Amino acid sequence: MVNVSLPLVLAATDGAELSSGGFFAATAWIMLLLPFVAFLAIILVGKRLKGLGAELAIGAMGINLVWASVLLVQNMLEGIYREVGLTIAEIGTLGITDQNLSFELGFVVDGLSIMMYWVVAFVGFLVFLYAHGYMKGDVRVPWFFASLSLFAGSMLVLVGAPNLIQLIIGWEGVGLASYLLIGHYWEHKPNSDAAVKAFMTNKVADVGLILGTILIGPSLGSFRFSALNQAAANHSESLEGVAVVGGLLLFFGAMGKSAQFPLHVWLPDAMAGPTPVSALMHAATMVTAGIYLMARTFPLYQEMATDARAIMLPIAVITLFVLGFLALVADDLKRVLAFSTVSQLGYMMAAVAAGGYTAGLFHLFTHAFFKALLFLGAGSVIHAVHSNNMSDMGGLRKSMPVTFWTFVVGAVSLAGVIPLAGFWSKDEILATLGHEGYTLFMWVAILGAFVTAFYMTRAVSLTFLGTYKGTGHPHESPPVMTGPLVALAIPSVVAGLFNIPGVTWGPIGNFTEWVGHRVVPMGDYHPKSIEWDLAAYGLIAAGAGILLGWRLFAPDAATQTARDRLRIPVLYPLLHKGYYIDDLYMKGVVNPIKGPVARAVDWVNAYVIDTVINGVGALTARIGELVYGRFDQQGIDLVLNATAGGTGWAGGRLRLLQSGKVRQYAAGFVVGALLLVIALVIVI
Amino acid sequence: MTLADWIAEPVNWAFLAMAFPMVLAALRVVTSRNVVHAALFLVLALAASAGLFLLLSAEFVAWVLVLVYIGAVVVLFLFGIMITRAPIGKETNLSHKKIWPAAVASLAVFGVTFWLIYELGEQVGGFSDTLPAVGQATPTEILGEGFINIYLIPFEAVGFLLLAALIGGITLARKDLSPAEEREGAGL
Amino acid sequence: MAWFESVGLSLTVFLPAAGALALFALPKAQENAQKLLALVVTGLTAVLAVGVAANFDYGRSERFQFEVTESWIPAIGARYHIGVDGISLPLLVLSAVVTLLAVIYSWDHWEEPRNVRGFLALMLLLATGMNGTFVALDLVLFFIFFELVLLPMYFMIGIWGDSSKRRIPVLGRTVTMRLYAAIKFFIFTLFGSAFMLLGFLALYFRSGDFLPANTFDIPALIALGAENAFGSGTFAFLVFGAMFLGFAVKVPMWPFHTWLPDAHTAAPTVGSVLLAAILLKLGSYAFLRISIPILPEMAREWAPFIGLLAVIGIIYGSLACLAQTDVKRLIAFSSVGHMGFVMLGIATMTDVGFNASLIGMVAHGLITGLLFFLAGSMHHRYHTREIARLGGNQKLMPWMGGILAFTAMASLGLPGLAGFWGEFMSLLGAYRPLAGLSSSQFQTYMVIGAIGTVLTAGYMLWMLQRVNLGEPKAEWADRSFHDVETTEWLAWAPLIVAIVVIGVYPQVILGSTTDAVVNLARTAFGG
Amino acid sequence: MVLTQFLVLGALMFSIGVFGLLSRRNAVTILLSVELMLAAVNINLVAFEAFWNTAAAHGQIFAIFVITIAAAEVGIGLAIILLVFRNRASGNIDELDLMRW
Repeated sequence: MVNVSLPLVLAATDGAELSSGGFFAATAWIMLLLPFVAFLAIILVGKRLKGLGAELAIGAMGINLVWASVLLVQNMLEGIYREVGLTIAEIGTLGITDQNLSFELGFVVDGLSIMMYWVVAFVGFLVFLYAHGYMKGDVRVPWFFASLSLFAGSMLVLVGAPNLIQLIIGWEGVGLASYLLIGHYWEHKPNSDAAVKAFMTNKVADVGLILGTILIGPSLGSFRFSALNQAAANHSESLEGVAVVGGLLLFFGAMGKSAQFPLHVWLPDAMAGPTPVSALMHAATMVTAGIYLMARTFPLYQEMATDARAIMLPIAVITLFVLGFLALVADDLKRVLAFSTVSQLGYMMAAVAAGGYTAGLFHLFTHAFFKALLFLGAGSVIHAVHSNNMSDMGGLRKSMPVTFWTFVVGAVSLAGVIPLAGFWSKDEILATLGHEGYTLFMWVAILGAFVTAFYMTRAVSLTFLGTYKGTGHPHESPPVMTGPLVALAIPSVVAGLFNIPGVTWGPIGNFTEWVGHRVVPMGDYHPKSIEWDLAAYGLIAAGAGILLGWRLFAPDAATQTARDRLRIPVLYPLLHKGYYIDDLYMKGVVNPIKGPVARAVDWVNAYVIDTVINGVGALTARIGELVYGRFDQQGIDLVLNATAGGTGWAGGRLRLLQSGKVRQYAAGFVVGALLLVIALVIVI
Repeated sequence: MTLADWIAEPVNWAFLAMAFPMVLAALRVVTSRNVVHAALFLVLALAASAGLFLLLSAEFVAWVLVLVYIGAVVVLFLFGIMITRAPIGKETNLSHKKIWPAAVASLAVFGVTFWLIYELGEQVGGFSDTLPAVGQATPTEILGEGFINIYLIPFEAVGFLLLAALIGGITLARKDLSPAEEREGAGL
Repeated sequence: MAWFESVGLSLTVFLPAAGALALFALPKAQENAQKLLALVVTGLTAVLAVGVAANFDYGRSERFQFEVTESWIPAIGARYHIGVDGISLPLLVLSAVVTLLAVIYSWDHWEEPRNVRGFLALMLLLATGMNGTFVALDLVLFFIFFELVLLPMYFMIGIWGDSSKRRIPVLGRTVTMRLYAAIKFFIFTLFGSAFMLLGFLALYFRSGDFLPANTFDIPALIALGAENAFGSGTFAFLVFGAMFLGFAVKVPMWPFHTWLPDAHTAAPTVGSVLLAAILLKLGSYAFLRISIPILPEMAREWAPFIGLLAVIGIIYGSLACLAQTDVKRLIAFSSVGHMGFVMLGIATMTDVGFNASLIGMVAHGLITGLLFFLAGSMHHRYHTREIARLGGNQKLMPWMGGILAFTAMASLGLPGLAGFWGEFMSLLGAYRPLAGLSSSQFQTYMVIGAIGTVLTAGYMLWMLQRVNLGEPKAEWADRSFHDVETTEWLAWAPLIVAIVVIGVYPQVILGSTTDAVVNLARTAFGG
Repeated sequence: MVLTQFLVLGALMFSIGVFGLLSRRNAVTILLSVELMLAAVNINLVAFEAFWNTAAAHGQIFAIFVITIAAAEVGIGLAIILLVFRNRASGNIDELDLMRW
């Protein structure tokens, strides 16, 4: 039963040798398991610990960070590939193969997964640390850290998955943990509603993932990604016919997790959770899962399911452009950031869908830093002013300098200003779109960059500039919270340098090489040199956005007339309501199913099926009575008691007429008289 | 006789002037929620029918109706209502909840009767001719002769019936007395 | 261990019945002694069942092991023939273990009227019936065990069940829940069983055409089935249909399910648990044991129909759940949906589908059993099962709420917990049904089933939200409740552990079943 | 004036009386309905008398008989109602079902 498979020790796509890694690669499973151990330990003993379990979660994440960092460096120096699987089930043959299909658990260590391990561990570690400060005095701290560990652990299981089955396990584990964390303050119904919404939206999308797995697995005879990618690269016959549909189904799954239009609805509501959760969810775990899945199965889309792009790309572009506008009208600072994440996920998905494996992943990489930074900064502000709304903020620049400056770094990076991280990754996406011939989408993406810059400037202005509009005295957060901010600000600035087109950093190479250490050739495009014209367009868009935002919001951040100026009729309510998509889902689908449809089914059960059953029962009982009463009791004694019995029976029946009800008598009289009259007339 | 001719006769207006209130009053008799009102509506209906009798030259019958019915029977009713302490005001319990069987039956009665009138009219004829005897009042003399000549025995029988009703009414309505009360003659 | 080979299985079956008799040797007043005896007996039974599993040769799980065959009623050729193979083994162990847990739970949870001896005796008798059904290899024996479970359950529901009144729609009669439910359960199941017996008799008389003598022996009939001896004519059609009725009522499949919500809701906690965990499996197990291998051609012909009823059950059960206001009734309806997945797996007529149904049965037994335990314990504390009146359970009883949430997650098929594999594999099977069945039809079933998983998640989360989350309602706010008690922990912990273990390592079940179902699919359908 | 109009009126009154008879549950109101029916009959009798125009005025004589008998009927009926009310404290005839099987 135990079947550790090491099927592939191979050459990389570019001919370089891939090593199987050393001790750290062989024991990478520790990373996958540690958070779960922490989860259990916190549940069991967390309450009794001094840090209420936070130390266990942080410790586990710290060890993970060490592991991941070592692997990261190893992978920079020499490509690593290792895949290990443990069979957890042999499920039968489906009558199509001689061998049993099997489910496996295991881990894969390659450039892609190492990058993700590191991002999850790094961001996770910092967020956990931050949360230790943020959640002081909160309800259920142990449970919170247990859920955070579960969250990170599930994500690691997901990114470490060598096959679709384990991916599904991690995938829904992430969904579960997000449900628990979003609903952390479940005493209030809106929060639990948001949690349920997140879970349900993801569950809908998971149907796609599960069906996609079902389509691809049996066709391939294996659920392994390596087998899938190899088959796709070879244009294997076994995938003919299922590639496009299967690919689209997997993409549908990714749409849910990565909040692509129109399944993005859960993400803004997910702000109901504590801020560290948002940071983790938006930067490292959860939403990147969809992008990761697309990257993991990239050869399928690149080689065989190319037709699927016709659907994937528009969805991604709609997401990045149309949903970005929603950030313009939000008053809740976290919602602004949430819509910005949706929009950025659109960028990543657009890149991957257009064939830019590296570009999408690189944006995921840089985005993880600055978005975590922005969320943690927002958390710091919220911690200080006790409100999520920007209308209660303003003028925090002086009282919260560290938060302010790090937040600005994150915002500028997100806006895509050279030479910060966001610029380089976004530029690469634009280049990919342009190169693959999606010129229109490229321009839309540039416009999207303008919108991004605009709403980030608005957010910064309303939060930090002008004068303070709330009550109380906001003050800078403790070091345990500002520390992670600084730690995240650094990669938000410099991370972009690792993938400047055409630049390699000596022995460690560049990002393209790191994530390119895969067994199966990617065949993707990544620019070899900087395309200055595109960079210029991007910069102009970003600059224009910042200028416009500055012009509109910075001067009167105190009076907020600008916000009112943005309340354009028709457009404002449309944006404010998120294009009414939520209403459509709730009123069009969820409520009817919960209400009328469910009640109708229940009615059918009680009134139709049960009535038939009860009716048959009652009828049988009546037949029994008749059989007993007439045939048995009277039939047998018929000969003897014919006269008496018959008379008695008739009397018994006739006496029913003697109800004693005057009205019935009167009615009978009337009816009888009528009949007599009719008879009389007819006879005469 | 066409409808236009019929309308042209003034006496028919008089008929309608009495028939409509009569039907309406009759309807109120059977639907009113107040027993006293019902009884008073009956008075109205009967008065209208007395008027009709006058139109039909049956003067004696009309006055008998007024005297006996309106003067005596309805008063009796009102006494009955009061004695039985039936609620004088509105009462929901007066009619059945389900009235449609009654409605159906009464419609059926009306339908059959109507059909009967039609059939009879066909067979007998002359139903739509102007009534001959209208105009001159029937002399009470004829009625008196009829009672003591042709209908003597029924007349006696009715008298006997009235006596029986009188005695029966007293017997039924008086209280059952205990023997002691009987001796004291309390019931009288 | 030769003695164990020969009598181990029989002991597993009849020890509980012997225990039930022994209970009556104890005075009525000595409740503790009765409980202890029941505990020892069911404990021993569970140990025996585990012993069978431990001594089972998994290398040849497609063969019947621990076989015992003795002459029993020579006049009709019925034999005392029992044995286990990979298909029945997990169910046997499940049955024995769940019964043990039910006795543990009963330790301090008694329904009125209190009659410890009677209740325990019925439970032990039930155990004999359930274990016996899973090991019987003779149709007469099978039928007797199959029917034997009705009686104790009937009395459990009828005596200790919910005594509230309920008005039956349309019929317009007001009934006492427990009497109505008990009678409905009994009559309904018996109705199906009558047809089932007809089918058995038909097989018996027809078997003489191919064998020297008429036989009720299941392996012998399976061997005939492998040669497709009963053909695909009207005879086989009717026989399959008759047995289908019997088994489908027991599963229950839509639209024969209406006894289930009533029986579950009315039954005492332990009764609901055993009903959900074991009794429902008798029907689906019988499909795998009897219908399919003996009449494979007919199984193929009936498969689309079975699949259709299964997916209707999935959607229907889930939608009905959304409308429920009573926790227990909601769980009961969820069984309709989950058993829909089990039957969908069977309907695909593939080894993966059979596996799906088996692991689905075990998972459903564990999960729904636990859910009913929880519902019972909550009813015990709140004295109500109205969802609308509950709320904030997580705050009042953190452990209870946590376990409820865990179980609900397992029930909605969270990967990594036991419930997922059954759903996933039956969908997998539906994607590639048996050759000769319409793939597009089954793929439609697959998609509908997948939508059903969303609905399942919906009602479970909604239920959780209303019961567990939020602030406690005013009527409970000032009250304090006992959180999970010792006996409850003892009864539930094994289930929780099993749910996780099966979820992470399904091979514990599939290791036993896979070879058996692969062999079943091969012998039945060739290839 | 023609015969038909009186006959139809009589039929209408009679039907209304039937309706009251069947729909009322208070004994007094039932008696009232009966009176309506009798009045309808009287209208018919008198109208037929006018139609045939007999010398002895049979119709009117009959009408007077009807009135007389109706008076007797009301007397007895009210006496019964009075008696029942005294015993039962109710004028609701639905409750008077002693004379049943």
